[in-house]
Amino acid sequence: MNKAITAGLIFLFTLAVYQPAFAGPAEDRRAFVAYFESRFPDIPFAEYANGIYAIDQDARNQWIEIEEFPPYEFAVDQGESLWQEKFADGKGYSDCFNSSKAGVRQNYPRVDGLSGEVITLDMAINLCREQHGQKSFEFGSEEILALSAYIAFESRGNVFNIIVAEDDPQALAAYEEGKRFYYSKRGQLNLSCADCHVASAGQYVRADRLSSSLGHPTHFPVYRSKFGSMLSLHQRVAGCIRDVRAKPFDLQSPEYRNLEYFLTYMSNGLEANGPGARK
Amino acid sequence: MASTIKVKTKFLGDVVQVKSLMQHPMETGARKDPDNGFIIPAHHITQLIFTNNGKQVMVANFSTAVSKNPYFSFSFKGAKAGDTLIISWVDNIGEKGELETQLK
Amino acid sequence: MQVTKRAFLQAGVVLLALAVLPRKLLAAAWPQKAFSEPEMNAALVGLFGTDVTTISDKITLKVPEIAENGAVVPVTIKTSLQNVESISIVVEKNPRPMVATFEIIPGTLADISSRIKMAETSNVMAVIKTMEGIYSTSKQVKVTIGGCGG
Amino acid sequence: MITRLILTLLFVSQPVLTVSAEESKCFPPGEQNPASSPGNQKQHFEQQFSAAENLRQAAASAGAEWLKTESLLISAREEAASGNWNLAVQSTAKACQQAELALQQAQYESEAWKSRVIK
Repeated sequence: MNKAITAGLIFLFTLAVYQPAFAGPAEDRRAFVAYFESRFPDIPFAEYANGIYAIDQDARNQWIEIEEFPPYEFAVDQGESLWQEKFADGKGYSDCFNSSKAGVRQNYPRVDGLSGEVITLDMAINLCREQHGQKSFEFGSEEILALSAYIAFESRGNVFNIIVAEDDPQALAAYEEGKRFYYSKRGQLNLSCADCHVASAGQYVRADRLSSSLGHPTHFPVYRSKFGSMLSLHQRVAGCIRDVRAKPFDLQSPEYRNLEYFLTYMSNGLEANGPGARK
Repeated sequence: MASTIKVKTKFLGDVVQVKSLMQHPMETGARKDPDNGFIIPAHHITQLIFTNNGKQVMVANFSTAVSKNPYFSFSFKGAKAGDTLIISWVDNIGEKGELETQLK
Repeated sequence: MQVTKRAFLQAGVVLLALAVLPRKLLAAAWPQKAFSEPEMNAALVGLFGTDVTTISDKITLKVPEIAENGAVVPVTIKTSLQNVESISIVVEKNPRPMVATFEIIPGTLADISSRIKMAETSNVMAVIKTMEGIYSTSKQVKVTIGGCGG
Repeated sequence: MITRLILTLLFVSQPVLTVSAEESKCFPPGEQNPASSPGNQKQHFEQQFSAAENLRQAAASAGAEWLKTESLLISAREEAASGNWNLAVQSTAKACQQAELALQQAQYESEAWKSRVIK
């Protein structure tokens, strides 16, 4: 065989097997949902918003008992009174969130048109405070958890509608970063988010069953019985990162915000059902 | 100041169902402070009392083994809409919480 | 007669209640001894004067098979036994087994729910004191060491 | 029942992270303690420590630092301060190895993640 033919064959072969690593977000999401639907054919799509309780019946029964009177109601109450406080300039949170608390949760995170940064709900709360001359809250503080719990509660039933505009390079870049983070193995245990929450969803890790990533962000913040307090999505992710024995990032770091953007986009179409109660 | 007690009541025929949630750490006295390693002293509700129109309808005695932010529900007969239900707790260091509500 | 005596006591409590309401708590003393005993039989003796209970199928004890979290185990106890005076929750292997005891006042249903802490896998015992005797039923609840919280 | 509690997690096949002795930028712990003089021990430790710290920082900027690397280095510093050179050197070597593996992991993952995307 002469060299020209060989080169030609290699070229054709490359064309045939080469698939761009970049699939569009909409295509990603269809594949993501389809994976879980074929893996758990008995679970209706809407149920994924309930996390592990969509999969584990004994745990679900206990969760239903907790939901009889969930401890996060104290946080919702506290959040409501914080929401009603007026800032020094006479404005309040409702001035930042288009006068309405309802219809907020399901639109976060979003990408800021100017900075190109992913803005999460927790961040938006602080940006609102700063705009009106207030000191921002520490991420993970009782106040910001209470406010986000209240906003989530008031947004219940609205359907997640995260926008990754295919003609917005900044949004696409943030989405891709989140996707890369999600699928990359990390830490001493060399595990990716997907290793546990896609490939092994529903399986046991010691005594715990792994939740499915479809629906992960819908119910945050949550009241964690383990800590007896509210917990943000980023605090939960930091827990996972620690569990694979990697050094966690700061709450609201670009890494976690991009991840939240990707993950929440994957859960588009599910109801916002926070705050939640978890073990 | 928000109350440390939340309550939900519901009539089921002549029975009223009372569900209550208290905000309380329920420290066992055996737990160490993760920051400094010192034992956190026991701090828990000892009694939770429900009084409907001046009549006691439930006395609950708690040890430290009732979960943090305790939940308790029970039902009683003989009440009518508009009755005044008082829920009060006292803990082992003398702190108190109380909530008054109208049955509906 | 027991019933008369009870009714009389009840009337007394109401009178007292009217006298000191609304701020004072008027219940019987918190059963400190029963709550501090490290051993189940002693805890039962501390509360009832005896550790002998009659196993009854008229008690419904609803607990999970495997606790999601030993710090928050939902428990529901109800009974069709008559003349119930109290309902108690006892966790055999807790450092102090007596968890809670509820006084069932006439008019109040013998049907309660709460959430309790369990130190390890153990039998959970529902103890019902009636005018006739002391009855119980038990179920095992497994408490596991978690993995990563799901 | 017991089988339900047994670890049933089945992970997809994983690359084995290794760095060969020739490629390693870490000082092997065995060669670190000639014990000729206290001054020498300190000097060797400092060299080893800064190699480890540089690698840790490189792993951190790749977003790939492992959980305990930094605390291993902190305890190495403490051991060195109290003159426990052997322990100091061992901790540093462990930290250095972790940082190197973390970097290798990050490098491998820069392409490998793409193959895991659900399609």
